[in-house]
Amino acid sequence: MSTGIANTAARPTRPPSRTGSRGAGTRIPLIVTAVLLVAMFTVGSLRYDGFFSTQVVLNLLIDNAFLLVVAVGATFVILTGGIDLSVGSVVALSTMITASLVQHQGWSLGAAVPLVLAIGAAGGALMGWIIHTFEIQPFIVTLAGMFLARGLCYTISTESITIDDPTTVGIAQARLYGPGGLFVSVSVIIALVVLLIAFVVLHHTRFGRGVYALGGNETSARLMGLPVGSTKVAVYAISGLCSALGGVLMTFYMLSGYALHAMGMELDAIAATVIGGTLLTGGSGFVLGTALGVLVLGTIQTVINFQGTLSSWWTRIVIGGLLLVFIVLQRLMTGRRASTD
Amino acid sequence: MTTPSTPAGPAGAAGADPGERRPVLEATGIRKQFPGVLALDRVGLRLYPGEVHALMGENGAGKSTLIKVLTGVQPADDGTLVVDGRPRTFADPLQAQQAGISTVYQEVNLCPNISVAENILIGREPRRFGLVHWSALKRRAAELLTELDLDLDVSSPLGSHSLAVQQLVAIVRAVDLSAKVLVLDEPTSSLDREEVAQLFTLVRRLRDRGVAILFVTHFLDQVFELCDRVTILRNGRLEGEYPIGELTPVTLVQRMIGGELATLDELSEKAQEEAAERVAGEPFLTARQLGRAGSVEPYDLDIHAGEVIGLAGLLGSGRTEAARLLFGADTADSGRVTVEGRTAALRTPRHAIAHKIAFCSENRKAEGVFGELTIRENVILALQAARGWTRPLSRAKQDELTRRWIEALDIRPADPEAQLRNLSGGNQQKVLLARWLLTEPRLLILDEPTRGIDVGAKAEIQKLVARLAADGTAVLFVSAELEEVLRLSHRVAVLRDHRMVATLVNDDGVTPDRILATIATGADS
Amino acid sequence: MTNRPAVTARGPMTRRLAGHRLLWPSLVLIALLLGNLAFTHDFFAVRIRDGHLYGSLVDILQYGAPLTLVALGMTMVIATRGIDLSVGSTVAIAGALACEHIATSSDPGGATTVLTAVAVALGVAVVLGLCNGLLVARLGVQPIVATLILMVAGRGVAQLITDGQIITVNSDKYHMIGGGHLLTFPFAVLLAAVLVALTALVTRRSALGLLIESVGGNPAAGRLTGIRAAGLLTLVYVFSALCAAVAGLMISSNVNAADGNNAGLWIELDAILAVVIGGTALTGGRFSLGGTVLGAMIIQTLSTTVYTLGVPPETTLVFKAFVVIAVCLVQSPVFRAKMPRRRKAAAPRSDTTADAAGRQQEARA
Amino acid sequence: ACSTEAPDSGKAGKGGSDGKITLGFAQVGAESGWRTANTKSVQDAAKKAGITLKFSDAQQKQENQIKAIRTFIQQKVDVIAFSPVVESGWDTVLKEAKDAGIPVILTDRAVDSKDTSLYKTFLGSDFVKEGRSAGEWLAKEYADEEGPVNIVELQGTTGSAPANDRRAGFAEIVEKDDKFKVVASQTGDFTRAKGKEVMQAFLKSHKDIDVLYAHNDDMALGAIQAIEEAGKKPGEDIKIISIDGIKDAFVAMTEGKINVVVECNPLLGDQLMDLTKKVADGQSVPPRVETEEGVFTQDQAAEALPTRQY
Ligand SMILES: Nc1ncnc2c1ncn2[C@@H]1O[C@H](COP(=O)(O)OP(=O)(O)OP(=O)(O)O)[C@@H](O)[C@H]1O
Ligand SMILES: Nc1ncnc2c1ncn2[C@@H]1O[C@H](COP(=O)(O)OP(=O)(O)OP(=O)(O)O)[C@@H](O)[C@H]1O
Ligand SMILES: [Mg+2]
Ligand SMILES: [Mg+2]
Repeated sequence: MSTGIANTAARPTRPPSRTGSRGAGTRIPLIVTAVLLVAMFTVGSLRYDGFFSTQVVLNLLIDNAFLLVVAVGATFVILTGGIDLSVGSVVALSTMITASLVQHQGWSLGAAVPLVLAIGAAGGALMGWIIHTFEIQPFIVTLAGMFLARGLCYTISTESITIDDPTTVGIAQARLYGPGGLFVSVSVIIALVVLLIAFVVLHHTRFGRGVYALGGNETSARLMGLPVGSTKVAVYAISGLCSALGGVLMTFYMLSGYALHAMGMELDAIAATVIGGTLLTGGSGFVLGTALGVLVLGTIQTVINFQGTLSSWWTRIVIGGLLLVFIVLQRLMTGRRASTD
Repeated sequence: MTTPSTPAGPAGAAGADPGERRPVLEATGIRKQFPGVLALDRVGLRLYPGEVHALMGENGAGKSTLIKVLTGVQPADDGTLVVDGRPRTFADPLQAQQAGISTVYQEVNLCPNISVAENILIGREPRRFGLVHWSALKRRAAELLTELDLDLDVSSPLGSHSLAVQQLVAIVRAVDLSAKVLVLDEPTSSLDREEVAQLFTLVRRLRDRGVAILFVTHFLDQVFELCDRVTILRNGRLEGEYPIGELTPVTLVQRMIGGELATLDELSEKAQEEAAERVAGEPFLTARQLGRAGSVEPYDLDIHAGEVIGLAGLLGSGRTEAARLLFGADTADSGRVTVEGRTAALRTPRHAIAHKIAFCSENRKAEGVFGELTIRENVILALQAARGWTRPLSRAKQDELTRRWIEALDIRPADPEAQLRNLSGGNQQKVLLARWLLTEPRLLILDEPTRGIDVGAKAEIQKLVARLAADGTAVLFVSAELEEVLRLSHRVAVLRDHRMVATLVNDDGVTPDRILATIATGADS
Repeated sequence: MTNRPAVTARGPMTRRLAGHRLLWPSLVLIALLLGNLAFTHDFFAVRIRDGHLYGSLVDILQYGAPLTLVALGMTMVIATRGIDLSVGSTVAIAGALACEHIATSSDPGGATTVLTAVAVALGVAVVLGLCNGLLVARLGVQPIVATLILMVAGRGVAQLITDGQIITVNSDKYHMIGGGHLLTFPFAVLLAAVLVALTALVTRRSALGLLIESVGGNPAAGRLTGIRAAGLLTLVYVFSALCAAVAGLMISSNVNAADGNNAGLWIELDAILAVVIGGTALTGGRFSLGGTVLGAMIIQTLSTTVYTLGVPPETTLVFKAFVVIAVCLVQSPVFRAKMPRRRKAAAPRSDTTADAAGRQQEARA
Repeated sequence: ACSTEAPDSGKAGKGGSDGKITLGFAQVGAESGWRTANTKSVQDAAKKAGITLKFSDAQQKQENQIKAIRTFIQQKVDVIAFSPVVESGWDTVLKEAKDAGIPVILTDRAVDSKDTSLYKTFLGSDFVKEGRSAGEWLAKEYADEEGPVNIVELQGTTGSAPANDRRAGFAEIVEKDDKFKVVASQTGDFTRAKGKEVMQAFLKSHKDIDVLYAHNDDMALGAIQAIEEAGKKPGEDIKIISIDGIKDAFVAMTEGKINVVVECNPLLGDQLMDLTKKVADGQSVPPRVETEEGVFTQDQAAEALPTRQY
C-alpha cells in the first residue's frame, strides 16, 4: 500500500483564505447585530430629544435586567436544540412565591430567595428529566410546565401581593450611582454577573462545550461518550434557575408578586436569543448575542415610548416593522442566503 | 464452521496463537431483534490483546449492529459479554469507553458545529483552574493529528472539512483514549491509500502495545494486509472465526456470501479498449475555466456521451468540489459550461437536473438519505422532484420501479416500505444510487459511490456503470480507490491541490503508479 | 438468505403499526370523553333542536373546527421544520376585514357582500402568508422570528382595521360560516372536514406531501435532489395563513363580531400543541393530518371538560398541565416500555433517541 | 458629558419655554372596546385642552408601563398619568417620578402604595362597587321570591383586577342570602367568543340556570347567543346582569335580552385634563375623584341608548 511518495510533497495545502474566513464567519452575525443596534440607537438619538444620554442606555439595562437573565437561561436550552416555554410562567411563579413568603409568611428575603431559586432549578431539572427519560418533545413538556407554573400562581392568589418588607424595598430601590449622577439598580449588576458566568460556563467549561456538542448532534454526542442525559437535565435546570432569578429580579422591579406578571415573556426570551444569532436548531450561537438581542427588543420599546404619539395598534405595527427592518438588515449584512432555492 | 454459534469451536482454537491468553473481550450468544428483522442471531466474538481482528460480512450482515450492541449503543435482547474476565452490560457508550472500549462507528459521528480540536478531545479537555485550557487543548489536538500526518487548523469547525478528514478526526479521537479495545467500523471507506497506510501504521503500533483491534472493512486486501484473525457474519449469523492464514480472498468471499463471486477483470480491458473511440465526437458537456475561489481553481473538462471520466487525486485535492460545480451543488464563480453545445447556467442543482445531470454525494448521511422516509420514497424522490408535485408517479409505478432497483442492487431488506434509517450503511448507499439511476441521466456524477458497499455489490455497481456508459450515459466517477477508477474510466482527470493538473487517456500505459507520480509532480511525466 | 421470511412478514405489520400511530391519541380522546360522561350523564346525548343537532359532542366539534383548521396549516409548516406564530394574528385580521366589510356595506345581509368579504379576507391572508414565506424561504430568516414579526404587527393591523372596537355584524349569511347549520350539521364542522379531507387528498394523492416531508426531513439532501424548497416553503406558509383566515372567519362569524385584540389570541400555542400531540415532530419530516385532527379534538374536549367538571379558573391551568403531561407520557413509547409490566421492551429507547438526533444532524449538514 | 447636557436641553424644549403642558399617559393596552373608548377620550380631551400628550401603550404588561413611565421621566414631561395594569408594584418608579419632581395622576384604577405622597390624585371607578351594585340589583329583583336562585358567573381574565374586584363585590352581597347559589363560575377572558363557548357548556351541564352575571358586556353578549341557540330566552328564562355599558349592551337591553347593566365609564378624558392643568399649576386637588357612573335597567336603556358614545 505504500506509494513511495513523500507525504509532505503530496499533501495538499489548503488555501489559507478559506480557513481564515470560516473562523471569523461564526462571529460575523454578532458584529452585525451590534452594529445595527448602534445604528438604531443613533437614529433614535437624532430623532428624539433626551434619547442620546447614557442614562437611557442604563435604563435599558434597568428595565430589562430580568429579561436578560431569563434569556440567558433560554440560550442554554436553545443551544442544545431544545426549547423552554415555561420561563415566563416560572418568572411569575417566582414573584408570587417570593412575595407571599416575604409578605404573608413573614420570611426574610434571605431565606425566601434561595428557596425560590431552588424551586426554579428543581422544576427545570424535572422537565429536563422527563424530556430526556421519556423522549417527549421539549415543546410539550415545557408547555405543560408553563401551564403548571401559571396555574400554581393562581392557586397562591389571584390578587397581586404587594411587598413592603423594608429589606426588599431597600434593595429594590437602591441605586448605584456612578459619575455624572448616572445610576443603575442592583438587578443590573446581578444580570451582568449572570451574563458573565454564563459566558464563562459556555465557552470555558467542559459542561458548556458539551452543550454545544449536544446541540450539534445528539446521537454523535452520545456516541462520543458525552453525558447527554445529565447535560440535558442540567440545561433545563439552568433555564429554570435563571427564570427563578429573573423572577426575583422582577419582584424587585415591581415590588410585588402577581400571577399575570411576565405574560408571554417566553417569546421575548426566545426572540432575544434568536435575534442574537442563536440557531433554534441548536449548536450555534453566543450568549453575548442574546444580550444584544435583549437590548434590541429594549431599544425598540424605548423608541416607541419616546415617539409617544402612537396609538395602541400603531405601537404594535411599528414594533413589528422595526423588528422586520432589523431582521432583514441583519440577514442581508451577514450575507448568508437561505440554503434553499 | 459447522457449529457457528460456538466460537470456542475448532476454528477458534486454531487462531493466531491466542493460546492460553485470555480474551480481552468475549461475547457469546448475542441476539438482536428489530421489528421484522433478526439482525443478530446468537453471534459470538472474541478479541485477544494484541491482535487485529477483522469483522467481515455482506451489507446488512449485522456487523454494525454487533458493534453497537457490544458498546452499549443498543441493548441486546440476549447474550453475554465478558470484558477483562468480568461479565458486563453497558447501558450507554460512555460506560463502554470507561471500560476501555473505544469505538469509531460507521458514518462519522462527530459534531460538525464545534472545532476539530474539541471533537478530538471533548469530554476530556485539558483543564486549568477547572476551566478548559484552550491553548493546551489545541496543542494536544494538533499533536494527535500529526500521528496520522494531518495538518489542519484545529480551531476550524469540523463541518467545514471533507468527509475523509472528518473520518480521520474520528479515528484520532478514538485512538487517544487509553483503550484496551479499539473498534473501527469501516474507517477506511473514504480514505485514500495514503491515509490508509498511515492508519495501518498506527493500528500496528497499537497492536504491538497490546491493544485488541476490531476492524470492519469491505476491502479484502486490507484484511489480508493487516488482520490476524477474521470473524465472518452472514445474514445475522456467525459463519465462523478463522486465522487469516486459513483463508484466501476467494474462500473469504465465499464464506461471506455463501457462493461464488464473478470476477471483474474483463471490465478494465474493455474500458481501455474503448477509451479512444468514446472521446471522439461532440462532447455532451464542456466546462471551460470553471472554478470557485477558495475551492477549485478553474479547470477545463469535456465529457462525452458514453464516456466514463475518473477523477483521481489525494485526500482534499478537490475532486469532490470539482464535481459539485458541475452539478450546481456549489455555485461556480468563474467559467462557462455548455451542455450539448449550448451554454448552460448550472447555478443550482435544479438547473443541472433540468439538463439531465445527476449527482450522488459522498456524504450520504448529511446530503443523501431521508432517514424517516421509506425505501420507496427515497428511491423515487429525484424523479418525482423533477416532475414536480402536481404530476405524481402512480403508486403502481413507484412500486414497480422500487422493486426493480431493489432487485437490481440487491437492497436488503427487500421491503420497499422499510424506513431508510433502519438500513445498513451499504444498503443506504445502494438506495441513493437507485434514486439517481432511475432518473436516466445523461451525465451521472458519482462521488464515492461504492463507499461502504460490499465486494459483491461493488462488482455489480461497477458493471452497472460500465453498462450505462455503453448505453450512452456520460459518467464522472470519483473514488478514493484508484484501482476502481482505472478499471472503469476511459479517461482520468488528475487533481492536485485543488487544481486539475492532467487528463490522461486510460490506455495500457496508465497505472496507479503513473497517476500517483502525476499527482506528486503536478504534471504528467 | 435465511432471514428473508422474517423480512417479508413485515409488510402487513408495518401497516398495522401505521394504524398504531393514531391509536394512542384516539385512546386519550376516548378516555377524556368517558371522563366527561362520568360527570354529566347525558354528555353523549345528541338531540335535534330547531332542526339541527344539539349536544355537548356537537359543541366540541363546532368549537374544535377553527382550531383544527389552524392546526392543519400548522402541520404543514411544522413538517417543513418551520413554525408559524402568526396564525393568531391572521385569525384576527381575517375576522376584522370580513366584519368591517360587511358592517360598512349597504347590504350586510346580501350574499355578494358576504362573498366579497370572504374573498377579501382570504386574499389578504395569501399576502400575509407570502410575507412569511418570503422571509423564511428567500431571506432564510429563522421561521420563529420571521413569523413573530407578523404575530406582533398583525394584531396591530387587525385593531387598525376595527379601530380598536369590536365590530358587530348582523348578517345571517355570514353567521352561516361559523354558527350556521347545513343538513342539521354545524356548517363549520362540515367546512373543516371538507378542508381536512381536501388537504389529505392533495398531499397524499399528489407528491406534495412527500416533497414537504423530504424538505423537512433533510433540507440539504432535498436541495441536492432538486426539490424546490423555496416554493414549497412559501406554499405552506400561504396555506397556513389561509387556514388561519378561514378559522378567523369562523370565529368571528360564530359570535357575529370581530375582536381585533382577542380573536385567536394564543391559538398558535394550541395549534402547535395539537400538531405535536397528533404525533408530528417539531423537528420536521413526517406529518400526520389524522393525528392533528385528533390533537385538536383532544384540546377542545379538554376545555369542555374544564367547564363541565366546573374546575375553578384558578386551578384550570394546573389541571390542564397534568392532563397534557399525562397525554404525552401515555403516548411515549419509552414510558410505556418502562412501565413495570413490559420491562424488556426497553429496546426502542436508544433507537428513538438516535432518530431524533439523527434528524437534527441532517438539519445542520 | 452628554448625560449632563441632555436634561437641560430637554427641559428647554418642553413645558418651560412655550408654556404648553406635556402629559405622559401610560395606557394599559387596547384589550377591549371599553379601553379603546378610554384612550380616545383621553386623546380627544388633550387636543381640546391644548395639552401635549405623550401616549404609550403597555400591551397589558406592567413592566412595559413602568418602562414607559421611566421614559416619561427621562423626557421630563410635566405630568404623568397612567391606568395601572394592577394595583401593586408601583412604588419604585413612582418614587423616581417624585424625585424628578413630576406629579402623577392615577386613572381608572388605584394603586395600593402606602405612601400616598407618591401620587397626587386618583380618577376612576371602583370595581368592587360595580360588583356590589350588580349584586344589589339582583337582591332587589329576587327580594320577594323563594329560592333557590341559581347563578352562573362569567369571570374576566383570571387574576386581572376588574375580575377579582367585580367578583368580590358581587359575592359580598349575594352571600348574605342563602337562596342565591353560584352554581358555576368560569373565566370567559372578557371576550365574546369565550363567553359564548363557556355559556354553551354551562347550559349543557346545568339545566336550571336563573341568572347570569357577566363581568363585562362582551361576555354577556356572547352568552346571549349561546342561550338563544339553546332555545331559551335571554332576559326572561335567564336574567342577565352585566358591567361596562357599551352601546351593543344597551341595544341588547332595549331588545330585552339583558336585564341590567352597571356602568363603568371610560370617558374620563376631560376630567383628567382638568386635573392635569391643576396639578401642573401646583394647585391642590382632591385625593380621589370618582367618575359618574350609573346602573341602567331595561326601561332606562332606550332613553340612554342614543347618548352612548362607544
Ligand atoms: N434500528 C433498526 N431497525 C430495524 N432494522 C435495523 C435497525 N438497525 C439495523 N437494522 C437491520 O439490521 C441488519 C444489520 O444491519 P447492520 O447495520 O448491522 O449491517 P452491517 O453489517 O453493518 O452492513 P453494512 O456493511 O452495510 O454497514 C440490516 O438488515 C438492517 O436493516
Ligand atoms: N482551508 C480549508 N479548511 C477547511 N476545510 C477545507 C479547506 N479547504 C478545503 N477544505 C475541505 O476540503 C475539501 C476539499 O476537498 P474535496 O472534498 O473536494 O476533495 P476530495 O479530493 O474529494 O477529497 P476527499 O477524499 O477528502 O473527499 C472540501 O470538502 C473542503 O470543505
Ligand atoms: Mg455497517
Ligand atoms: Mg471527496
